[in-house]
Amino acid sequence: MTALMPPGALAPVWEGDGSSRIPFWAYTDPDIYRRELDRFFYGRGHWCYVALEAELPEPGDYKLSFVGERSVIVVRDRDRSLHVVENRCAHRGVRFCQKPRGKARSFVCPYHQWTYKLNGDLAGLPFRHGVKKGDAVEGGMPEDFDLKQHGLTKLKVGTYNGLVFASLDPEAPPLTDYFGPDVMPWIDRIFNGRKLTILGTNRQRIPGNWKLMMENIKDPYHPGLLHTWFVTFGLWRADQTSRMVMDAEGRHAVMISQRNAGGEAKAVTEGVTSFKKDMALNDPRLLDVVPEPWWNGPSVTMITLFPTVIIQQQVNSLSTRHIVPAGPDCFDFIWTHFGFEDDTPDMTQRRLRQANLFGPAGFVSADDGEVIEFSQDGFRQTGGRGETVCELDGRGIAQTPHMVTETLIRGMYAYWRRVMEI
Amino acid sequence: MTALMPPGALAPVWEGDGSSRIPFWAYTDPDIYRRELDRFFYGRGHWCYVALEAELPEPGDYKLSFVGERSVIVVRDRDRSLHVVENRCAHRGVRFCQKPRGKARSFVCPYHQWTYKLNGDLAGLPFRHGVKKGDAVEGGMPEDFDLKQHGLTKLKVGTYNGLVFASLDPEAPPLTDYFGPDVMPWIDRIFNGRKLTILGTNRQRIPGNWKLMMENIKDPYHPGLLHTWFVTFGLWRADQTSRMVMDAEGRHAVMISQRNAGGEAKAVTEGVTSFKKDMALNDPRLLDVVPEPWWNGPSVTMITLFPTVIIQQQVNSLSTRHIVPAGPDCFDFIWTHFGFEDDTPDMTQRRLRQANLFGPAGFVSADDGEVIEFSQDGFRQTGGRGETVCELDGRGIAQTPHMVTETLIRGMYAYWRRVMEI
Amino acid sequence: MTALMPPGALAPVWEGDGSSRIPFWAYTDPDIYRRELDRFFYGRGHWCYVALEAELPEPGDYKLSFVGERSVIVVRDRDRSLHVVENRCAHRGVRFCQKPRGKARSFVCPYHQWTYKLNGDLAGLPFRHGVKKGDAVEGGMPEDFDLKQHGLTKLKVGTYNGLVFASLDPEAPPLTDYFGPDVMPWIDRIFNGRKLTILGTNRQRIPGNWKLMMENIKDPYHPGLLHTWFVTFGLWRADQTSRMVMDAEGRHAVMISQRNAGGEAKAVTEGVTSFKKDMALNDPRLLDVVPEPWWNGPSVTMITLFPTVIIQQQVNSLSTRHIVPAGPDCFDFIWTHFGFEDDTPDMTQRRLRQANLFGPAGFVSADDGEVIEFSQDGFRQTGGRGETVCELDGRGIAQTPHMVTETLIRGMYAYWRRVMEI
Amino acid sequence: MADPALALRLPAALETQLLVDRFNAAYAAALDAGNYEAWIGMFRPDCLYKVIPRENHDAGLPLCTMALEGQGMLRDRVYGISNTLFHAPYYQRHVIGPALVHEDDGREIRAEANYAVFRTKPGSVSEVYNVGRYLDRLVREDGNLLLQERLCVFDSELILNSLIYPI
Amino acid sequence: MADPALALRLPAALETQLLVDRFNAAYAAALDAGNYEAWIGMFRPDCLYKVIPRENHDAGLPLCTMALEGQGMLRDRVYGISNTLFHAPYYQRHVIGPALVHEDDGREIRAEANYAVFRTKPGSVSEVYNVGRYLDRLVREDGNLLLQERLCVFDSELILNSLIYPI
Amino acid sequence: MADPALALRLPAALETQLLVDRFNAAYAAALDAGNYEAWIGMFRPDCLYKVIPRENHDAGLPLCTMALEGQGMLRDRVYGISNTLFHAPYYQRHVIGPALVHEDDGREIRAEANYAVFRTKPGSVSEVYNVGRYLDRLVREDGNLLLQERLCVFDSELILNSLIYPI
Ligand code: FES
Ligand code: FES
Ligand code: FES
Ligand SMILES: [Fe+3]
Ligand SMILES: [Fe+3]
Ligand SMILES: [Fe+3]
Repeated sequence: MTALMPPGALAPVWEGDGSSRIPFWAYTDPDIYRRELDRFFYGRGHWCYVALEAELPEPGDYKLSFVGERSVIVVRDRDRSLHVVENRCAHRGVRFCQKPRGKARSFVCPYHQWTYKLNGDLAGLPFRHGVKKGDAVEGGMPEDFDLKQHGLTKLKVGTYNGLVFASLDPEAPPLTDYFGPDVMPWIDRIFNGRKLTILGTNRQRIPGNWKLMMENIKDPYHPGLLHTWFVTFGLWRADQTSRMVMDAEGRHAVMISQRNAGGEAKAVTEGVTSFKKDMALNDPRLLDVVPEPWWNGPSVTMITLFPTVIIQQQVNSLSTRHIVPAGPDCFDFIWTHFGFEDDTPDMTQRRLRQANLFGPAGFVSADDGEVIEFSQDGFRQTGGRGETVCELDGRGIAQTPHMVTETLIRGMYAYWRRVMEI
Repeated sequence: MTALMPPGALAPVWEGDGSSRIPFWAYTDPDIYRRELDRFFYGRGHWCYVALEAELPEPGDYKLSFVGERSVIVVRDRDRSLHVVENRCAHRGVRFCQKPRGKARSFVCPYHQWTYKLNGDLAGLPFRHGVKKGDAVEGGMPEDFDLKQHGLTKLKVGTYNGLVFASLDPEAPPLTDYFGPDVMPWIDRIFNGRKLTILGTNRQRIPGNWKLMMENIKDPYHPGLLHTWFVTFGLWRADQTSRMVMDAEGRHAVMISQRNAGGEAKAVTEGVTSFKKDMALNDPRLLDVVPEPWWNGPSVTMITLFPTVIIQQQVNSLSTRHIVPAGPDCFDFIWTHFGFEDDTPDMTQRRLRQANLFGPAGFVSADDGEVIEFSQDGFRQTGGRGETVCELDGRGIAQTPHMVTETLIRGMYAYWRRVMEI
Repeated sequence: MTALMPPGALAPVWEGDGSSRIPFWAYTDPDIYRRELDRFFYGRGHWCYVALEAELPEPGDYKLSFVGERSVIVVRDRDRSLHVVENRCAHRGVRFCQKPRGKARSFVCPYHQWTYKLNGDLAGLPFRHGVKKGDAVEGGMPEDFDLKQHGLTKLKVGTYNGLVFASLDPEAPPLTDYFGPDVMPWIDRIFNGRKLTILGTNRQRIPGNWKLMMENIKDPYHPGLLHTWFVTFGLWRADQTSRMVMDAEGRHAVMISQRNAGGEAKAVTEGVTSFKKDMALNDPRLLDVVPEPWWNGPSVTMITLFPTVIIQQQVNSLSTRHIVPAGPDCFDFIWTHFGFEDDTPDMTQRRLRQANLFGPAGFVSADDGEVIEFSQDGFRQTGGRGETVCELDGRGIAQTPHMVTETLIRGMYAYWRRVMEI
Repeated sequence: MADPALALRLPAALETQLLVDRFNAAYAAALDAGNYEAWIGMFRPDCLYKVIPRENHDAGLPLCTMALEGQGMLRDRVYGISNTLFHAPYYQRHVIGPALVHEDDGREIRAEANYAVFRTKPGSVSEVYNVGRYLDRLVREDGNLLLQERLCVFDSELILNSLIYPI
Repeated sequence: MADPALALRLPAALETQLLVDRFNAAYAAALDAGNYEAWIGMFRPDCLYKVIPRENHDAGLPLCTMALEGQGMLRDRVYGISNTLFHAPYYQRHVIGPALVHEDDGREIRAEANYAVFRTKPGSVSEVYNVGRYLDRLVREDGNLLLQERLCVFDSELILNSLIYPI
Repeated sequence: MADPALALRLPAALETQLLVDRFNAAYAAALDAGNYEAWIGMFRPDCLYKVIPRENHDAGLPLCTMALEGQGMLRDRVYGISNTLFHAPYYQRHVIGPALVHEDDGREIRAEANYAVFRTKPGSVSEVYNVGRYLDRLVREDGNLLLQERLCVFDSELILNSLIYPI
C-alpha cells in the first residue's frame, strides 16, 4: 500500500477509537481516497451496484456502468444470464465500448479488432497465426500465446429480485449475506420479485466527497430541518414513529418512518425556520399521496447499501441512486426512477409528479446536493484540518427506535476505520 | 510541518542568504504555498485585509470575504462593533453563508439549523435535549456537550479609520504596530477618519502566484517602462522626485512620487518603446487631474500591506485591491474603488473617469495582470528551475530616495525567508 | 533526480528486462513524465522538432514553437541563419513573446524593456547605469553585472533540407547521426533540398500520453483494421509488400508500404468488421491518387523521429505532426501540411483533397485520436495498474520485412528503459 | 427545411417569427432577472412545462428533471425557489437562437429554438450550465403569445450539482 | 454596418432576413438531431463546404479541417460518420446568432452568422466545442434556400481531440 | 412581455427588429474581426459606452470596468489596444440573441439583448469569457442606427485576468 502522507497534508491520524468525530482529511486526502477505492469499491468482500435488470430485458442488451472509477459493461447473454466485464481491452488498454446502451452479439475493440464474447473471454484476434505470403508466414502471436490469459476482467455478478451488483472479489459472499438479516426485509419489501418499469434517469455531478452522500441518507436529523416540505407536510419529522436499522457491520442502513399530518407541533417546529406554518400547495397533485398495499405501514424507507447505492421509497416515489466517485472531492450521482409492471396509468403519473421532489431539481433533494458541496468547501478551506461532530444521541452505535440520532453515521465510520485500518 | 519536497519538484534549496535572486520554485511549489498560507495568511502575528467599514454601515450588515483561502463573514453587530467569523459550521463543516452581502440577526446553518450569534457563539441547536415522546425523551446531545466549545472560528478584528483587518492569531499586535511607523503616515494621509463612499467593485482572476502582485506594487522600475501613459504623461517615471519606504520588517512598503509634465527627457524616454512622443488624448477628461488639499505633494502613493492588500492613490483615483490566493499559480484580485463623503459630484465623476486607468481593463493595470500571467508561465515551463534577478540598485535593502531600484522586492523576500525558514 | 514514487501510485517497477509489456504507470505517473521531459525533450543527445524552414522565409521572420513544455522562439537572423531561444526573460521570467508569428528586429520584454538580440544575447536594459539627477546617479545595476550572463536560453539549432530541430544539449550530435543511416534515406526521399510550400495548420488537443501517438505510428498492425479506408481501398493492409525500419537505438522508425488494389482478400479482410466489401466513394476525387516520380515505389512512409515529430507521406498527402506534451495524460498535436514549390495547381488541389483523410477530422486519423483517448481512460481507471501486450511477431526487436508486427513499439520501449533507467 | 410554399405566406411568417423571437427574448429577460412572476405570466393556466434530459426524451422515457403542469405548479416551484429550497444563489444568462417555426394555424404556433444557459456563481467565472432546445406550443391571446407547452430538452448529461431556477 | 439605402429595401430585406435565419435554425436542428440526410439536402449539388481554422483563413492558407466539394463528398462524409469512423458519440448543440446579410441579388444571398457549438459526451458535462462564423452563399430555389457555399471559419485553435460531425 | 397593441404596429415593429438585429450582427462582426474603426463608427459622437459588473449595476454603484463617454474616449481606448496596452492577443466571438425592443419612438429605439463572448488565445481552446446583456439606446440616422448608449452589464464576476477589447 502507499504511504498515507500526501504532500503538504497533515498525517491522517485519527485520535482515539471513536467514530463520532470525523477528521476533515477523511474527505479531502487523495491517498485516503485511493485506499477507499481499493478496499471498498474494488476490495475484498464488497459489492457495487451496477444496474436494474429491467434496464436489460433482452439477450444482447448491454449498458455501461461504473464500479468505482472503472467503466464496466453489464450485458445479458443469450442464455439470459448477466455478465459484468471491465470496459478495457486486454491488448493495449482501450476503453473500447463507447455507446452507453445498446445491443451486442460480441465486443470488438476497434483498434486491432480483438474480439471478446459477452462473458469477457477473448474469442480471437486478427493475424494471430500470421499472414500467409506465398508459403511464408509473416508475423502472428507467439507460440505460447494463450487466449485464456487475455480476456476482459470479469466481475462476479450478484442479482436479487431485479437489482444487479458486481464485485471484483471472486470470493465475495452472497448478496443476502452482504446486506444482512436486518436490512434484507426492507429490500424484500420493495423488490419482492415483481417486474419493474423504468421511468428514466437523472444525472448530477456533486462536487463533494462520495461519503457525504452516504452520510446524508444515514442522517435522520436533517430532513425535518433542511427540507421545508418534510417538516411542513409531515413527510419526515421528529414527532413521527421511526426506526433506524443497520447491518451487523454498520455499513448498510435503513431509515424508516411513517408520515403524519404535519402542521404545527411545538417540539419539532418551534424555532425551525424551514417550517412554514401557513404553506399550502397551489397544486396538491404534487403531493397526491396514495398508500400502496405493500407499504405495510412505513411511508418512507431510505436504504443505503454501502458503498455505492441508495434505494429510496418516499411515499409513491421509487428510485435507486448510484454513487460514482470521481476523486476525493467529487462524485456523479445517477438516479433511476422506477415503478411496477402492474401500476395503473394514474399511479405512474403520480410517481412522475412526486419525482418533482427528487433529483437535481427536487424540492427536497436539490438542497442535499448544495449542502454536500458546501461541506466539502468547508473541509477544503482548512486544508483538511478540523473534524465534524456527530454526537446526536450520544457517541455509541445502535439500532435506534427514533430519528433524533446520528448513530448510523457513527456506525459507518466505525466500519470505515476497521477496513481502512486507520 | 510538512516535508518541502513535492513529488518530482527539486528540493527548494535557496543558495546563499541574499534575497536578490528568487528561485522559481518559490512561485510554483504547492508545499511552499501551503506553508505561506499557514505562516502569513493564517499565521502568527499577521493581519489580513477583509473589508472597508463603509461597506457595512448598518447593524446587521454583513459581507463575505476571504482570509487566505478561508471564507469569512464580516458583520456589524447591534452595538456597531465588527466581528469576523469563519464561514464554516461547527457541526459538520458546511460553508453555510452563501449570499455575498446582506443583513443578518443571527446565522443559521441550513443543514441542521444550528444557530450562531453574530459574534460566532453557538446560540443553540435543534433537539439538543432530545424530543419528548410521551414521557420518554428521544435523542439529544450528550450531557457533556458544551455550546461554548462549538462556536464558529472567531478572528481577531482590527480596524483603522475605515479599514478592516482580521487575524487568526489572538495575540496579533495592534494594527499600527503591524504596519509600523514608517508606513503609518501614508495610511493616515488617506484614512484620516473622514467617511468613505464606496464607488464599486471589480474582480479579476489572475493565473499567477499571489506574491507577483505584491512585487508588482513594490517595483518602481516597471511603471515608467511598461505603462505608456505613465511615462508619456509623466504620471510615474524615473525623472521624478520619489521615495521608496518600507516597514522595519521589509514586508510592507509605500512607493511615493510626484507627477511631472511628462514628454521627452533623454534619461528616461530615450529608447523606451512604450514612450509615445506625440501621443495626446482625444478626450482629456480621462486624465483631468485636480490636486486635492490632502495630497500635500505626492500625486501617487502605492501602499502594499503584506500579504493581502494594496492601497492605491493614483492622482484622483483611490482603491483597495484585495489579494485572495487560490493555489500557487492563481489568485483572485478584488478592487474596491472609493471616494470621500464630501466629494463634489464633479470629483466623484473625475474619480470614476480615472478608474478607466485601473482594474482588469485599465490603461495602466490590465497589462500588469498580463505580465504576471506570463511570469508564471515562464516559471512553470522550466518546472520551477531558474531564478529571477532583482538587482537594480544593488543587492541590499534600504529606504530609497528614488525609483531606480528593486530594493522593496528584496526587502519582502528577506522577510519571507525569515518567516518561511528557508 | 526526483523520487519515482508519486503519492498513492504503485512504485514503478518494471518486471523483467523485456519491452513487450508496457506497464500502465509509464503513461500515467507524473514523475515518470517529468523524467521524460528531462531526459528526452530537454535531455542529453536529443533533438526536438520546432519548424519547417519554409515557415520563416525572410530575415526577421519568427514563430513561437515548443520544446517539450517550453515555449521557444524560432527566428531567422539578418544573415538568414536560424536561432532558437527560450521565450523567457532573464530578468524576472516573463514569457514575453505572445504573438505566435511575426517579424522582429530584436526582442523587447515589455515588463522592464530588457532588450535581446535575435540570437538571444542581452543587448541592454533601461537604467543599467542609473539615472542622472544633477550630478548624482540614482540606481542602476551592480558594477559586476555582466550582460553576457543574462541572455535568453539559447538552444542548439539543427536544420536538414528544410526541417528545423533544436536541442538544449550543446553537445547534441549532428542531426544525421541522431536519425541514423537506416532512417536518413527516407527523410532524404521527401526532403531532398527542394523548396516546400506551406499549405496550412491543424491543431488538436488529445487527452492521452504523448507516447501513445509515437506508438500509433510505430504500429503497422492497426491501420488495416481500425481504418476502413485503408483496408477497403488498399492504402495499408497486411497483404502488401512493406518494411518496418528503425534506427540503431530503436527510437526512430519508418513504416513503408505500397498500396494495392484493395477489395476482398481472405487473409486480410475476412472477419474484419471495418472492411466494407461494396463501399465506393461518391466522389472519387477524395482519393484521386497520382504517383509522383520521387516515390520510387512506396506509396506511404510514416516516419517517427523520437520524441517530437511524425513525418508522413500517405499517397499525395504530406505533413509533419508536432507532439507538444502537456502532462502525463495530454498532448497537443500540430499538423503542418506542405507541398513542393514545383507542384502544379492540380497537384496542390489533390494534396488538399487528400488532406480530408488526415487531421482532427480525417477519415483515417480522427479515430487514432479517439483510440488514444480511450487507451488513456483505460490506464487511468485502474490507477495505473496493468500492462499492455505488444507481442505480435514475438517479443524481439528487429528490422522487419512485413507489417504483421509490433516490433517498432518494443524497440521504442527498450530505448526508453535504457534512457529512463527503469 | 423551409418548405416551397413559404414564399406565399411571407407576411404572416414574418409576423409569426417576430412574435416568437420577441417572446423568447422576453422569456430570457424575465428568467435572467429572476423575475419569476413575469415568467409564470408567460404561460397559460393549463400549461405544461418540462425540463427533461435528452437521454430520456430520445428513449421515450417520461422522467423529467422538472415537470410542472399548470400555473399552480409553476407557482409552487417559484415559492420553492424563494422560500423553501436552500441553495447558493447564481446568475443565469440565456442565449437563444432565432426560432424555427414549424406551424402556425393562426391560433397556435409550434416552434423550437436552441438555447445555451450560462451560470455565474458569486465571485466565480461564468460556465456553460445547460444547453438544449425548446419545443414549444404557443398560443395567441389578444396580440400576445402564451406558452401552452414548453419542453426544455437538454443535452447536458451531468447537471452541475443542482438545478434550482427554471431553464 | 447597415447601409443608407436599407430603409428603401425594407420589405425585401425582411424577407431575406427571415429566410436566412430560418435556414440557419433548420440547419442547426438537422445537425443537432444527427439528421445528416437533411443536412445534405440543404446544399446544392455543386456546393462547397469547408471547416477551416481562422489561423489559415486569415493567413490565406488553403488547408481546411474538412473540405468537401459537392454533395457526393458530403455523402462520403456522412457515410464515414455512420460506418467507417470509430468515435465516441457526442451531442452537438448549435446556437447561431441572427445573420448579417451582405447582399441579395434576388437569386443569390451573401450572408454571415456567428455560431457557438457545444459538445456533450455521454455522462459528461456540456463544453464549448467550436466557435466561429459562417460565411455563406445561399441560392433561392422555388422558395427555399440552398447552400452554394458555407465556410465555417472557427476561432477554436485547439480542437478537442477530434471533429467527427459537420459544424 | 409582448404588449397587446403590438399586433397593430407590426410592420413598424418588424422594421425595428430587423434594424436592431442587423445592427447587433454588424457590431459583433466588427469587434470579432478586430475592426475597431468600424466599431467607433457605430456610435454617436456624444455616446456613452459602459462595461459594468452586474454586481455594481444591481447595487446602484457607478463603478465600471470600462466607462467611455463620447467617440473621443472610444478612440483613446482603441489607441490603447493597438499601441499602449501590452497584452496577449486573443480572438473574441460574440453570439447575440435576437433583441428585445422595448420602445421605438421613430427616432430613438430602446432595446436589450443577451450576449455571450467566447475567448480563444493562440494555440488554446475556446472558453466562455464574458456573458451578459446589452442595454441600448439606438438612434436612427438616414436609415442607419447609431448607438447613443450601450451598457454591457455582465454576469461574469471574475474576469479572466484582463479585458482588453470592447465587449
Ligand atoms: S487495443 Fe484493443 S485490439 Fe488492440
Ligand atoms: S452542518 Fe451545520 S447544522 Fe449540521
Ligand atoms: S521581466 Fe523582462 S524586463 Fe523585467
Ligand atoms: Fe435530505
Ligand atoms: Fe504596473
Ligand atoms: Fe491510424
